[in-house]
Amino acid sequence: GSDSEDTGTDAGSDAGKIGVILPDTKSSVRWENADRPALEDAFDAAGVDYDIQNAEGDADRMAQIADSMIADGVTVLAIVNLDSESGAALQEKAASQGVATIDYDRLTLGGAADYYVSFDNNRVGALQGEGLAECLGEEEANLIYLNGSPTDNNATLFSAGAHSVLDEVSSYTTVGEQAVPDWDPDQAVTIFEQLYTKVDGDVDGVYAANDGLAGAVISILEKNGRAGQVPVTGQDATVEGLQNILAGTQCMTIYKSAKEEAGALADVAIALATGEEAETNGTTEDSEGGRDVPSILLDPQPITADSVKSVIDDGGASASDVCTGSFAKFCDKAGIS
Amino acid sequence: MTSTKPELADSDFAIDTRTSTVPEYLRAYLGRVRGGDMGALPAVLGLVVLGIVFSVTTERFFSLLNISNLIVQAGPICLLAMGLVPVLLLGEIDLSAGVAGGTSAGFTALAIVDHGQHWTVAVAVGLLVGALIGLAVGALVAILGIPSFVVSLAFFLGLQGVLLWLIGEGGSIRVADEVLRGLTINNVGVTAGWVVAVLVAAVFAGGTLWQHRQRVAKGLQHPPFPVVVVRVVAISLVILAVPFLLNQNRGRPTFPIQGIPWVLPVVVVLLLVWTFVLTRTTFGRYLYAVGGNAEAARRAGVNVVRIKVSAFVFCSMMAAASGIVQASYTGKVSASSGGGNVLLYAVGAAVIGGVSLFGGRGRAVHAVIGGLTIATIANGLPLLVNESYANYLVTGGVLLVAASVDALSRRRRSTAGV
Amino acid sequence: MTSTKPELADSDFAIDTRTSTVPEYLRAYLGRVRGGDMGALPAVLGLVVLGIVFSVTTERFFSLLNISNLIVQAGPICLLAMGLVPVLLLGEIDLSAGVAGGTSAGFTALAIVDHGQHWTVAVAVGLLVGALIGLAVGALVAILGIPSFVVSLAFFLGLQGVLLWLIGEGGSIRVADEVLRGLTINNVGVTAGWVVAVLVAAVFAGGTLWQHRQRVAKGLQHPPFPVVVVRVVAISLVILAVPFLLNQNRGRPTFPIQGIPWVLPVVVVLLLVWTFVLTRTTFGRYLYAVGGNAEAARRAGVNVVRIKVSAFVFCSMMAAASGIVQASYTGKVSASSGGGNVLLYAVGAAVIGGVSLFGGRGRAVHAVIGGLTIATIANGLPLLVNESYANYLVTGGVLLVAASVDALSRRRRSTAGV
Amino acid sequence: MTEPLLALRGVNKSFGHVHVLHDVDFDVHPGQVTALVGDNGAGKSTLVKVIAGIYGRDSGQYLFEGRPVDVHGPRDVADLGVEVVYQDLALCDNLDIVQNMFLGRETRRWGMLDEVDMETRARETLASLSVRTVKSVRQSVNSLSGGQRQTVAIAKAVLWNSRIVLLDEPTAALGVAQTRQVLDLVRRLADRGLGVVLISHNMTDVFEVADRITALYLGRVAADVPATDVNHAQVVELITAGRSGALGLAENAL
Amino acid sequence: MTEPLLALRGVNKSFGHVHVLHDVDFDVHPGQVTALVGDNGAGKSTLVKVIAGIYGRDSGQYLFEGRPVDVHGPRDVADLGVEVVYQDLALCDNLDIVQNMFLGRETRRWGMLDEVDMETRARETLASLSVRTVKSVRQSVNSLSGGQRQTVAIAKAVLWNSRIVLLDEPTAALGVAQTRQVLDLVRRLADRGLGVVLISHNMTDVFEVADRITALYLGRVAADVPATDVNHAQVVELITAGRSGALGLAENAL
Ligand SMILES: Nc1ncnc2c1ncn2[C@@H]1O[C@H](COP(=O)(O)OP(=O)(O)OP(=O)(O)O)[C@@H](O)[C@H]1O
Ligand SMILES: Nc1ncnc2c1ncn2[C@@H]1O[C@H](COP(=O)(O)OP(=O)(O)OP(=O)(O)O)[C@@H](O)[C@H]1O
Ligand SMILES: O[C@@H]1[C@@H](O)[C@H](O)OC[C@H]1O
Ligand SMILES: [Mg+2]
Ligand SMILES: [Mg+2]
Repeated sequence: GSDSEDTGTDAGSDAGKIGVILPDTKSSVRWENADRPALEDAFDAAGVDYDIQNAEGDADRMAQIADSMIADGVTVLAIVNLDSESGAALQEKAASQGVATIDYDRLTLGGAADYYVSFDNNRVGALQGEGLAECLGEEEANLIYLNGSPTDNNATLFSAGAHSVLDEVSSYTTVGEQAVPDWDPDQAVTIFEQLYTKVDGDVDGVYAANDGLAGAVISILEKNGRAGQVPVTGQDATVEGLQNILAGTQCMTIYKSAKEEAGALADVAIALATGEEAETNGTTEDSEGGRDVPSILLDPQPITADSVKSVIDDGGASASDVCTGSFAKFCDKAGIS
Repeated sequence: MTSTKPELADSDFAIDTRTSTVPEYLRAYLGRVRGGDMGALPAVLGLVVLGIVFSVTTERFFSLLNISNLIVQAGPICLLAMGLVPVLLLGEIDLSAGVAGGTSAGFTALAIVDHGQHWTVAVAVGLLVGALIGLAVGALVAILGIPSFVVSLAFFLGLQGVLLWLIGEGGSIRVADEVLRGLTINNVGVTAGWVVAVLVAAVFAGGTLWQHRQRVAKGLQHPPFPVVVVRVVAISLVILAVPFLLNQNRGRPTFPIQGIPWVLPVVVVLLLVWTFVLTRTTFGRYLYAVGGNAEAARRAGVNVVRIKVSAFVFCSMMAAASGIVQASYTGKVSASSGGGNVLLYAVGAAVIGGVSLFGGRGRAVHAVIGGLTIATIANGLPLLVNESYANYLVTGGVLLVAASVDALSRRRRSTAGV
Repeated sequence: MTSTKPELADSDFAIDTRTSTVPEYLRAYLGRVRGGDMGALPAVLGLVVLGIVFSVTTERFFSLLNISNLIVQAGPICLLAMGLVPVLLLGEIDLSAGVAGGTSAGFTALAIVDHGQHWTVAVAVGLLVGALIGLAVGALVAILGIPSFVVSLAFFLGLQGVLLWLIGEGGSIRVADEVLRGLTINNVGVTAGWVVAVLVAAVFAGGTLWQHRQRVAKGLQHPPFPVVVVRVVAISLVILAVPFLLNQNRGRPTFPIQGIPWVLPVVVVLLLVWTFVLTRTTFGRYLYAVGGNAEAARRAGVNVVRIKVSAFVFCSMMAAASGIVQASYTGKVSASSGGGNVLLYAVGAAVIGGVSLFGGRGRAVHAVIGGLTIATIANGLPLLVNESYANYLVTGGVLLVAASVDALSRRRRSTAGV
Repeated sequence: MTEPLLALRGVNKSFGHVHVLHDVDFDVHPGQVTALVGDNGAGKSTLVKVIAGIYGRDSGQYLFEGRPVDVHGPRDVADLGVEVVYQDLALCDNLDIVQNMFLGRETRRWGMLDEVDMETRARETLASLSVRTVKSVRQSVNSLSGGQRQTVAIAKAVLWNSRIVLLDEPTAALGVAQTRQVLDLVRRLADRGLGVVLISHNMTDVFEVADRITALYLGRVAADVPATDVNHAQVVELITAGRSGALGLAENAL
Repeated sequence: MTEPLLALRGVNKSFGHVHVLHDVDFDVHPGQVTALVGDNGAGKSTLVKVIAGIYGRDSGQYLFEGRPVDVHGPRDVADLGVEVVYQDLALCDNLDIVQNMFLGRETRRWGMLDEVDMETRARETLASLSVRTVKSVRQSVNSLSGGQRQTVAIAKAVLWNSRIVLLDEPTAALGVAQTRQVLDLVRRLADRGLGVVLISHNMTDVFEVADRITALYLGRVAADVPATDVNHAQVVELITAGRSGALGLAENAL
């Protein structure tokens, strides 16, 4: 096919089209609610033609979308892989058709991506662990881990990161650990309630892999009159998570600025599309592929009650969403408006 | 034609109208059981076996706290499975019921959060949304004649879109209402629990005895009186055991929890309503008739289209109720609410309980028993295993065992060899 | 009893054996169509409508590159749906087929990666695993008599555990074999493509004409010769169009891509095999018989248990093939392969194509047409909409439209009012 | 002769390309038993189903008491007071005898099904039809013998105060005593002023109860005559050949 | 008398708590037509299904040519050379006439179904049974009339070289000519040395073709006599009352 029929905006018409494939809608609300608008803004600002799709958690679908995009004249393809192998296969195929690829947020081990734009997932887990340790202090504590989907590679990394921190603290004991299929918050409630029952409520801290799961944990703690007494971690700085932090029922979350990440991606993609070298701030080792991938690595930020405001100020969430109903008074207290 | 009242010869329906003695009755009952006609017995058996296995393998299973957990956790699936009963009775399926529940709950939650409505209004909105979804599915199935599997698959997908759009920016919607949230968190007051239980037991006993007298008076088929009495006493005891157990404190000393979880009366009331509808109304009768032989029902003047549409409407309304209870338990409605395997589990529950997927056979109580079975698996497993893979394996295995108990005991001797 | 050869009176089967004229034949055909007996026609119609909609709304849809994408993407679902046909013909369902495919593909991939086996051995291992899974499901259904919905739901869960255990949490296994990977990436050589297509067309034409002559010779019911010729020519042209189109370069000038994707012959061969099995063997005949009336089949001496078990075995083996093709396309097997809604889509495909969920009605080609329909939706939509919620909504909507076309055109006039 | 209660005029019916009924005229007179006879596959059951509203007509008129009526389904026909016993019985196998007999006409009390009333009436009606060996009226019909099922179907139709009763081979599976009861019943119904249509292959039965005989031959009406005008042999000829002497279809119509 | 080809001794059969067959002895003799008569619900069809292997026995012996045989299903019985026409026909509605007739016994050529052979043979057999108005042997059986369906079921059973044929009310839905053909066929089969069992409620037919008459009354054998030893009225009495004069069940057994 030729690119001439593309109805892109003037500036980018010979830059080709940029395709982005997001992973799903269920594991986290960030992809559709934060990343998509941020990417759209960034591409619009740069005046390039783009197409953003979501694979709905299905690697097969991701491969299909990639094919469609390539058939549609996409010359640079960015993906958030659902796991390394499927990502690698997809990139290999794209490369064989002359399409450049970028890893967005998740590194594809053994892949062929030209660039990697992200936060570090292992680091995210470690930050969660540190956050929880801070809320718990030095005393003896029984911990329960509520991990993300067993089929999501990221979830494995998050959990490993958290363990790498928390397992070092000798006063902590892990009394329960379970993965939640599909990151499903509904199933998470039952799973947590049973882990809680199993130890007869003898729990002092909970590692929940993201805000959705944290919400499920808090629901059960509330039922047992312990919300706010047992610290819970989270991730993604979603509205729900921020509200729970403000209300004191959640200990912390991780903020991964979509604006920064999307902006970085746009820069790299446009550079690739126009055949230029992109600006990076380092490389990431791909242990499996045995190569160093040129990277832009951003800092994940742990968020606690004190720093909720910074997320809102940064545009990661809107005050009007967070400060609804009964949460207004907490916002006032935290100086958010 | 009924103007002449012929004497009934002894060979006609003699056995039918005579009071049988207790041994006779028991022998006949055993015969029926051996003949494969056992009602909910095998499903209950499966549940009991499961309960025993879990109590033996994990000490926590039979704690009061866990039993009340179980009751709350079983609520949504029991409601959903009960809602599926009318649809399954027709020999149809509704794959969209789970997400219909999620979507309806989404509307309920939004009515409270964004529009500050009272919870009653919000629940009404949710039920209405459910009804509309059911109307659409039912109309496409009954009027256009598209197979329900495909229609409801399409709605299963489409409604996930609606839910995503509904939830929008926030990513999830909280159930910001004390009453709704209390449905799964709070308990009926201790005294109120006793009063209600005693009342229910009394109504049940009275109703059963009155019905028995009616049948005896009119010379209709009836079980012997002692059997009726034993049954009334046994069931009343079960009813009274509920407040007896759940009114004890099951929380920690610092945070006492006692009383019957609100979910229980909700499920019980809906179970009674559905049992009534299925056994005592023409609508219920027609569900069975259409499921058994749609053409015969049509010839008998049954409005098959109307029955089908109504079944889907009621199914989605029950799904809405189930979605609201689930949201109350989770504390929020999220993009995945009602999605995933929720529906498959609910259908599995109904089938394990004794509802036929081929239509025409099943009762509301089957859905509840099956729902309890599935919920018991989900409840007991995390007490037992940790590894994800083992979890999947054991869930599958236990499900199979529960279903085998049912299948083996239900197997008809009559068609087997000598 | 057939020793006496009575003269056939004119009123007996006269119409049956006479060669009808072309207009007579067409009138009879139209009559059949109006009577609701249309084979795959409505499903094809639905597919055509869909194709038109997409070509109008998105310019890329009808590009050569996209058409060949579509062929590859449709491969796995066509195979899976075809595998479900025997099970659906029995009126049963196999919810576990999707994950059975994933699990089998997992074994295949492991055989290559961990044990360095040749791809043929690895594929054989995968198919064997599929067969064993099918054997287990089928035996539980046919021998113990547990409803297939429950058995296969249990396996749906259990096999996900097996797959997780096989490859570890969050992990996945690469399809590290050129040939297997090439199944979905590489194409048949240009000349080879032509040769095969011409051969297939010739065999088809020869077979059809030979069969026609047979029937005429034996005085059996047969269509008029001109109709046969037209049909042969039309289908041969369609067959030859495939290499004609796909042998053109559809890549970018710098990366030429041409030839028929390897998946296509795989699907076509399996389609032919299944069509043969269903129409020309006793096994196929018995599938229909058991699905139509299991008791009648049993009385006729059909070994119902064996038929059921075999159907599940073949279903899972086809699922294994589907899983392997899918793994080839995605490049790996992961813990979620074959999970999610894969199975629902495949069943939906079969039903849209014209296979009945109630058993006894359907053909292999229906599964392929239905699979193409579903794959077309998945292929065309990303060209059309972006947001996730819109994607869900439109997918549901389009599925409904495809199914409605089918349902509306299939509707029998006969039972309608005047 | 009285005006027919129900009349079809020029009715045609095809299934796909199979033309089953050709320009059929058919009358049901009050107080008379009309026997509808014809060979296997002549179209008798199809005609009954057209009258019952199960099948639509392709063309032709449907008159009730001389007025054309719109018939869109079995419900409309039942509302006219027409009851039908179908050859293929059409019972719901999963329901019991009482439930089948009252299907679509359940009696209710305070909005609830009045099982007591229905059970009592079902028992009486069945007893009047010489049903024996049925252990219980609460038995599901799939456990009934062929004859028992047929009796239930007949009982279902005669339970109501209808104006026309159509019986499609009602005695095919019945024993000697039961057949006797049904024939008596047929006569009694006609004597009470109902229009009765009886389909049967048993000529003895036909001549015993019929007032008129309508013979179908390959979907065409071969004759419609008073029973007293024809004899056994003539009717058999009409059935198997479409004509008998002066009676029957013209030579060129065959 | 010849040794019976097939014999049941002391067979009992219950469905749940319904005891349907009581200590039944039953013989099928080669070259004879045995008529099995009884009231509706007497247990005739149940007995046939026990013989056919559809139902297991609760107790009692199953003898073939004097030797006890193990019967585990219809297949075993078919292997003994027993063919059955069931009262409830048991056809696959989604299959066509030919497919139904050859179900379970398809002829094959090179491993493939030999449609040509099957179609030809089906056509011949049906023609010999006076089937008319069936447009095509490739019509699916759900579009057939009641009589046409019954003919297909009969044709299916007589297509094979069997030793015993059991016919459960085979002429119930048949027209005059077709009934004639079937009765002739029954006689011909017996004359060829087969054991034939005919169930019928039509006494005229029974007396026309039967050599022996076995009467069932409420699940018990009331009499098993040569047809020439009894008359019409006696048989009806046996059927409806279980005894007739010296014949039948002892008073206290009733
Ligand atoms: N749904 C259908 N599709 C096609 N043909 C049909 C259909 N129903 C009936 N026929 C054909 O119409 C003809 C008339 O059938 P019908 O059932 O009315 O016969 P009948 O007179 O009742 O015969 P019988 O005495 O055997 O009951 C038959 O040839 C039959 O094959
Ligand atoms: N599956 C079953 N469950 C319970 N009872 C049954 C079952 N099958 C048959 N019966 C009962 O057994 C008795 C005998 O039935 P059977 O069908 O053998 O009678 P039959 O002699 O063939 O009568 P008909 O002349 O009406 O065909 C009947 O009373 C019937 O209700
Ligand atoms: O941000 C997280 C993402 O990285 C993971 O894959 O899915 C869950 C999210 O919370
Ligand atoms: Mg008929
Ligand atoms: Mg019988």
